[in-house]
Amino acid sequence: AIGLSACGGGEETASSGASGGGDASGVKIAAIFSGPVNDADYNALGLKALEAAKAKGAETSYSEKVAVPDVEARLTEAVGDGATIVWTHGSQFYDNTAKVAADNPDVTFIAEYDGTPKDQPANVWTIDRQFHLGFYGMGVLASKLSKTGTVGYVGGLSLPFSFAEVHAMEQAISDTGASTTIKPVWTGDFNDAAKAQQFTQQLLGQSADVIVGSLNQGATGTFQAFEGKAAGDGWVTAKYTDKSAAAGDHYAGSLEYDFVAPLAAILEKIAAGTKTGRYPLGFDTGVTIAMSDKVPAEARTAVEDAISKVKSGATTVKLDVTKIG
Amino acid sequence: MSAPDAAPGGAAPPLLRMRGIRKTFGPVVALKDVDFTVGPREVHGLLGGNGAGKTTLMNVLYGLYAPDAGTIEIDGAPVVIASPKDAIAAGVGMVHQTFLQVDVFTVAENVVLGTDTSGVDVNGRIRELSERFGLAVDPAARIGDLPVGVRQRVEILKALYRGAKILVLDEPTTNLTPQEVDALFGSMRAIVDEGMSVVLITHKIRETMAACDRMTIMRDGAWIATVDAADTSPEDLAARMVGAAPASDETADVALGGTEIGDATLDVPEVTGPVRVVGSRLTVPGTGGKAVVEDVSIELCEGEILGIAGVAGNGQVELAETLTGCRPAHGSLTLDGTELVGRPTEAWLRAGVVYVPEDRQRDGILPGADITENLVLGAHRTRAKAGLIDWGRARREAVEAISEFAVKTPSAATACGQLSGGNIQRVILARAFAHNPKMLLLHNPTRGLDIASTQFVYDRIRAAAAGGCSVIVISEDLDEVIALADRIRVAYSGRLVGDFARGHADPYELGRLMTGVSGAA
Amino acid sequence: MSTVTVAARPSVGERAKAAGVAAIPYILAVLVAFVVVAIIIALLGHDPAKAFRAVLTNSFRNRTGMVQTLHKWVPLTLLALAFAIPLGAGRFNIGGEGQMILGATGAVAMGILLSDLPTVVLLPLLIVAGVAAGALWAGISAWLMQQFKVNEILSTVLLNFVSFEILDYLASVVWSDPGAGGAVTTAIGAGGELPRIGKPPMHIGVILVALLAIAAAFYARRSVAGFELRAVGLNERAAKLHGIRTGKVAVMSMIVAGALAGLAGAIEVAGVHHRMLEGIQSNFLILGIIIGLIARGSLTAVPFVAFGIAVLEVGAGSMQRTSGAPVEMVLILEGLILLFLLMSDWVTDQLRLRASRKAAA
Amino acid sequence: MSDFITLTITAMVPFLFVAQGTMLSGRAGIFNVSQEGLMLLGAAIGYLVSLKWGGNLVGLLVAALAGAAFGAILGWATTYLRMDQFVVGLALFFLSGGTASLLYRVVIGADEPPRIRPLPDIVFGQDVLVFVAIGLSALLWWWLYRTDSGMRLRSVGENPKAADSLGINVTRTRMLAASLGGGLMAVGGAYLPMAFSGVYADGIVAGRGWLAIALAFFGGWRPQLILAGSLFFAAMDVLAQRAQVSGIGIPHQFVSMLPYVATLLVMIFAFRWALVPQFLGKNYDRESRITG
Ligand SMILES: Nc1ncnc2c1ncn2[C@@H]1O[C@H](COP(=O)(O)OP(=O)(O)OP(=O)(O)O)[C@@H](O)[C@H]1O
Ligand SMILES: Nc1ncnc2c1ncn2[C@@H]1O[C@H](COP(=O)(O)OP(=O)(O)OP(=O)(O)O)[C@@H](O)[C@H]1O
Ligand SMILES: [Mg+2]
Ligand SMILES: [Mg+2]
Repeated sequence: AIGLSACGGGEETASSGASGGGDASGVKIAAIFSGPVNDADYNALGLKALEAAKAKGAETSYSEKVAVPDVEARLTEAVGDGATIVWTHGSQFYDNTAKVAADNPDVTFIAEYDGTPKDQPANVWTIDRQFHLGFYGMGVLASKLSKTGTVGYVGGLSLPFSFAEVHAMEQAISDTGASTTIKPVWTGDFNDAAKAQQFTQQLLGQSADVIVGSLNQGATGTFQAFEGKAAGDGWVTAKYTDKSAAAGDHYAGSLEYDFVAPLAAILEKIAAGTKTGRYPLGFDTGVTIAMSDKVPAEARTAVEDAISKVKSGATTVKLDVTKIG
Repeated sequence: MSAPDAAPGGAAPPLLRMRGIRKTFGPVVALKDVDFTVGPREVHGLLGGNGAGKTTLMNVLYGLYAPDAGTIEIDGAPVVIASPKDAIAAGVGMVHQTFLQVDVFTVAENVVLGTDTSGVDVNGRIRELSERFGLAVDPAARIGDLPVGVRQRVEILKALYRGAKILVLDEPTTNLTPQEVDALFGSMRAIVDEGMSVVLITHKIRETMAACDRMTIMRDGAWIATVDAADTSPEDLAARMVGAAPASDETADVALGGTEIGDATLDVPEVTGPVRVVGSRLTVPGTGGKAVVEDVSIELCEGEILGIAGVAGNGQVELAETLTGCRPAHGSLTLDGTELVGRPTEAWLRAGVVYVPEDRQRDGILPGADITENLVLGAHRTRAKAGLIDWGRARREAVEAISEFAVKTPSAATACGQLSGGNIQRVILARAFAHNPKMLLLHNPTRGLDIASTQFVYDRIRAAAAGGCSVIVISEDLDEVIALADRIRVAYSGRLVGDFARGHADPYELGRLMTGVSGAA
Repeated sequence: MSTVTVAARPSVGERAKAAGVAAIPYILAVLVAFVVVAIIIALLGHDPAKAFRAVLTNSFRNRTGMVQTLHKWVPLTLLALAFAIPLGAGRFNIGGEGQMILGATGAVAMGILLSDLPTVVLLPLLIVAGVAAGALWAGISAWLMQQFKVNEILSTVLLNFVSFEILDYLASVVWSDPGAGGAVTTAIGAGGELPRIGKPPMHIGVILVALLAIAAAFYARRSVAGFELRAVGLNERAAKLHGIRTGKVAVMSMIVAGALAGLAGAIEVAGVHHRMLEGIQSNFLILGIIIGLIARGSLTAVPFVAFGIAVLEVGAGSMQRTSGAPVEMVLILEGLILLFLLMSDWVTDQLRLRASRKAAA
Repeated sequence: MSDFITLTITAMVPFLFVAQGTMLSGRAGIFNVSQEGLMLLGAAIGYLVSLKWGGNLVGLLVAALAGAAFGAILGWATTYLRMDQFVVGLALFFLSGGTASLLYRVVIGADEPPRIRPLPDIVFGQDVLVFVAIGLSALLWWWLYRTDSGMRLRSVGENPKAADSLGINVTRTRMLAASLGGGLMAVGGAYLPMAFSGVYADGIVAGRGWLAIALAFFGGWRPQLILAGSLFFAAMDVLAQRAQVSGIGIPHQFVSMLPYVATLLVMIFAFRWALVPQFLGKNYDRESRITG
């Protein structure tokens, strides 16, 4: 798989780059993860970032499989244990993080969010995940790959960010002048692979030939649904990490995210005394569409074009959270 | 009286010899080094009061209880019986005091359960056995649907089917009508004639004398005596069972089962108080068109005891539940002029209708609750203040009730289910009388009770009637009905037939009504 | 029948001594479970001492830990009661989480739709709505059970799954918070929040539930309704013959259970989250069942057992961060503690048996 | 349409294994409630063994053995030690679920897990376990209702004292049924990675264990009706998915309620099926007089 990524400075963010030096010694980071860190998915990305910080001298600790109702307790414990920086990985934790942050002004918090929060406390950094940006590119890829003109979108819960993803794909299709239709479905669970497999199979049976997955550990189910189909007969994409090892011949690529650089950049800012800010994940700053070698050149170029237009500002991807279905 | 291990005929080894059997349940010593011997081809009676250890001894023989000490020999050879499987293999069969049957299985399935049926004509064998021993059953019937008498036969067939050499029958007659008892004893004879032996556990001395060749008497977990039927008398047996104190006349009367019906009671004046209970045209529809209680009308005066005789399974339970408001019915029943039909059970209770059901464990008590709580049951609403129960007072009253009704228990906080059957019945009666009943209905009130307990129950019933309570005694024990009732009616197939004043009941006529031979109403 | 003087029940001293003796095997059981888990943690290359310090001291080392524990104790106690009460009547309410979710739904609906009302109006309204919604949800199972003889385990399990969909719908469609990364509703009006006291603040739902637990225990022991409930559970037939409307008692027990679980949902909304969110039911159902069973259905014991489990849960949650022991060890530890707790009963029985044998011999 | 049938049958398989396992234990009186954990354990072991040590068949076998071991613990604790079946079941649910995650973590670490090969199809595009599951249902019916040993097993769940008095070893029967039942539950779990995902993940079971308990009640604890009930439930589930995929304008959350609501509705009209073994969940003590 080849990567398509660009480096360079983001908005008002810190100097980017995992390569960027910086000494993190003296800080005590506690991270909260929603799932197991060995999920080879969203939480693994978090652990990787945390370990990078550790490599630079930070003292780190983490809690995994933390459910939202429990996060406040984990946060206060982390603060009580003397953490100087607390990071909650996953935007479902934002509210609780902001709440605990307000009570603990001496500690700096890093939270994630989909958009720009109101009343962000002065000791909270946010990482804006901007999933719609990436899915704009995925929309281009999917519509280029589809022969039937029908693309399936398999999500977990029908959350606002998920609606934004579908709308961004629709925007991409209309921007490229294609007439592809998107059939969005929600399995009800980001990690239930069996449900994902069943939905994918149903979509494939209903004329969809490209499946864009927006799942966590459920993604493997979308791959499995292609089992037995001839190579080239349909495509599947994933989200968050490179899943080429688990996917088969139909893998077209993944919308990959990186938190190493964002975390490093934020830590640097914090070290410099900036205790609040917003770090948007963009094509320059942590987001990559990694495509498989098997993807036809035409589709690849179309995606690359779309991305560069987004980066240059020629295209603005609308954040549209209008409900679907 | 002979030594316990002396076999009739001398030389041949006894069929069964149990020696030095000891069994404890926690602090309770149930069997104190008991010796027990059964010869070949004999019906051996095992007698004793409640809690004497009869059932325990036989459960040890059957491998259900592991003895603390003792040995067992069968046909002169020592055997180790660690489970019923070993017992069956050694040729022991047992019919338990409470039937051990799988209700949802058929008769045939219950009989063959646990055996290898491959290549066996099960129904054929069952039919053959039931003919040979006079135990008629329908192999395809579902056990749960059958009356007690038939279930009893199935239990015996189960043992015979497994080729038992020794058949233990634990109080088999408590559930049976005189006719059925006769049939059972006939089957027992047939069994002995085929070379087997029968151990018959019973409280009823009359039965013992009629059916047994020899008997062993136990008391308080100890062997007392083994005697030949020819060498003893009912009075002698009763005295041994009850212990050192000689049996009172009355106790002996109960023990002997009122053989001479009516003679001593003719001089009791007929009850003529104001009418208290009037039931008319009570009907309970059943499934499949046939009513389970059909057009029953009764009338009782204050202080009157109405006896309802009948063969088990003729709608007595349904009738009892109808007459006490536990079962919705059509028709009318008034108590002191107040109509009760159509009102909830609680209203009947408040009006003074009290029910002592036949199945004590299942219907009478909360086995896991203590005696105090069981005494409160049913009165819990009437006695509560502001929805709260005064347990302090309830405990004090429980202690009084325990001593008044002579309940044998370590404390009022003992779980009721731990008590013996006789003591459970005392608790139930204590509760019943605490309600100040205006109408008291008892169903099989002395089933399984020993002589002393039975006498106690009779005394209480008579006392209640003397106090003005209208009493209905439904019993499958004809002797009991005759002994207690001022008037006797017969339950047959959901209806009440016949009506006899005290002393005018001809047992043969009653028997005919009970079996439906004569249709007089 | 010999008449012996009979005591109403064993003396207070005897009962206290019995309780003390009974406690020893329990303590041993917990110790053994910890030893086994310590061995596994050590084998995995982590420090068991550190792990256990987190588990056991987290709740007690400062006020924060205690407040967290008490906040956890609230839904645990309520859900344990919601299981134990129908169990008293011999019914298995496996629907606590659905009932709790519906309770949260009722509360959040009030809190959002009437968000501008003042506390004195909104808060009671919100609690009542939660309680009613929970009761209604359990009422469905009770009705199916009474009217159609549908097994309550079946119906409550299925209705849990229905409730997940309702929650999903409300939190991601109807009242969804567009900024939240999960299925979360918008916040309720400030008037719907339970007042908090102390520092760190504890919501007064804790006090409410403590009072409720005392009332429930008292009521179960002393009231006619409590007695009827017990009677139905001990012997439904006998209860019926003695004038108790068994069907009504069973139905009521389910509805009361639903109300309690619904209250748990309402308190989670009003006291903790101020909104409804995916996963609000946490694993309170299973823990509630376990608490109810360990307490052997005794409503008096429920709050105490619930506190123990809350300590364990809160402590176990921080075990990983402190010691690095994998989070699965928490589950394994809890499973083992349960197993050994029950095994201790067996040990006690054996000891008692041996003692009585000796006494009898 | 044939697509619908194929999907339904595949979706039925895990439910069928687990519900039959529940039924089998239950017919001997052991009420297992650790399905959710045993399925996770089966999934983890099935996946790991298939991946590392020799293919799906071995994976299934080892998973079955592990499930049987946990079933045997349940049997042992409730027969020999007479511990409360419900609590032990829930404790084992924690233990087996925790063990599953732990095993996966120890063996795979944080690497990206490779997918294992799916089970090969036999005919009609259905894999071998589909036929095993259906055949097993038939076999269980035959065993329980047409053989002596099946009758013995049923009698232990209906009236263990009666069974005991006829020389049937209640303890051994319960141990056997609990172990076999546990094994089936783990196989049901192991089917998930083999048919649906190719890998293990903690979220893979997603409540199916609890549903299987409901299905055991739904099928009146009888193998043939459990087969029918699981098929019905799976069909409703697939139908709900189809409705969402086709887009019928109803919020998908309501569509997803279909299988649960439909099952309840069927139960209302068919409650006469609803037999439950008399001694389900109750321990047996030979020398105690208070039974049940
Ligand atoms: N399962 C048991 N658990 C504890 N104690 C028991 C048990 N069964 C019997 N006992 C004890 O054994 C003694 C003898 O009881 P057993 O049932 O053998 O008497 P029985 O002679 O059969 O009386 P009955 O004529 O009333 O049936 C009882 O007094 C009781 O103390
Ligand atoms: N399960 C038990 N646990 C403890 N004690 C028991 C148990 N069963 C019986 N007992 C004791 O056994 C004594 C008598 O029991 P037993 O069963 O012989 O009663 P019973 O009078 O024979 O009743 P029935 O005639 O109805 O069988 C009681 O006083 C009771 O203390
Ligand atoms: Mg007896
Ligand atoms: Mg007895």
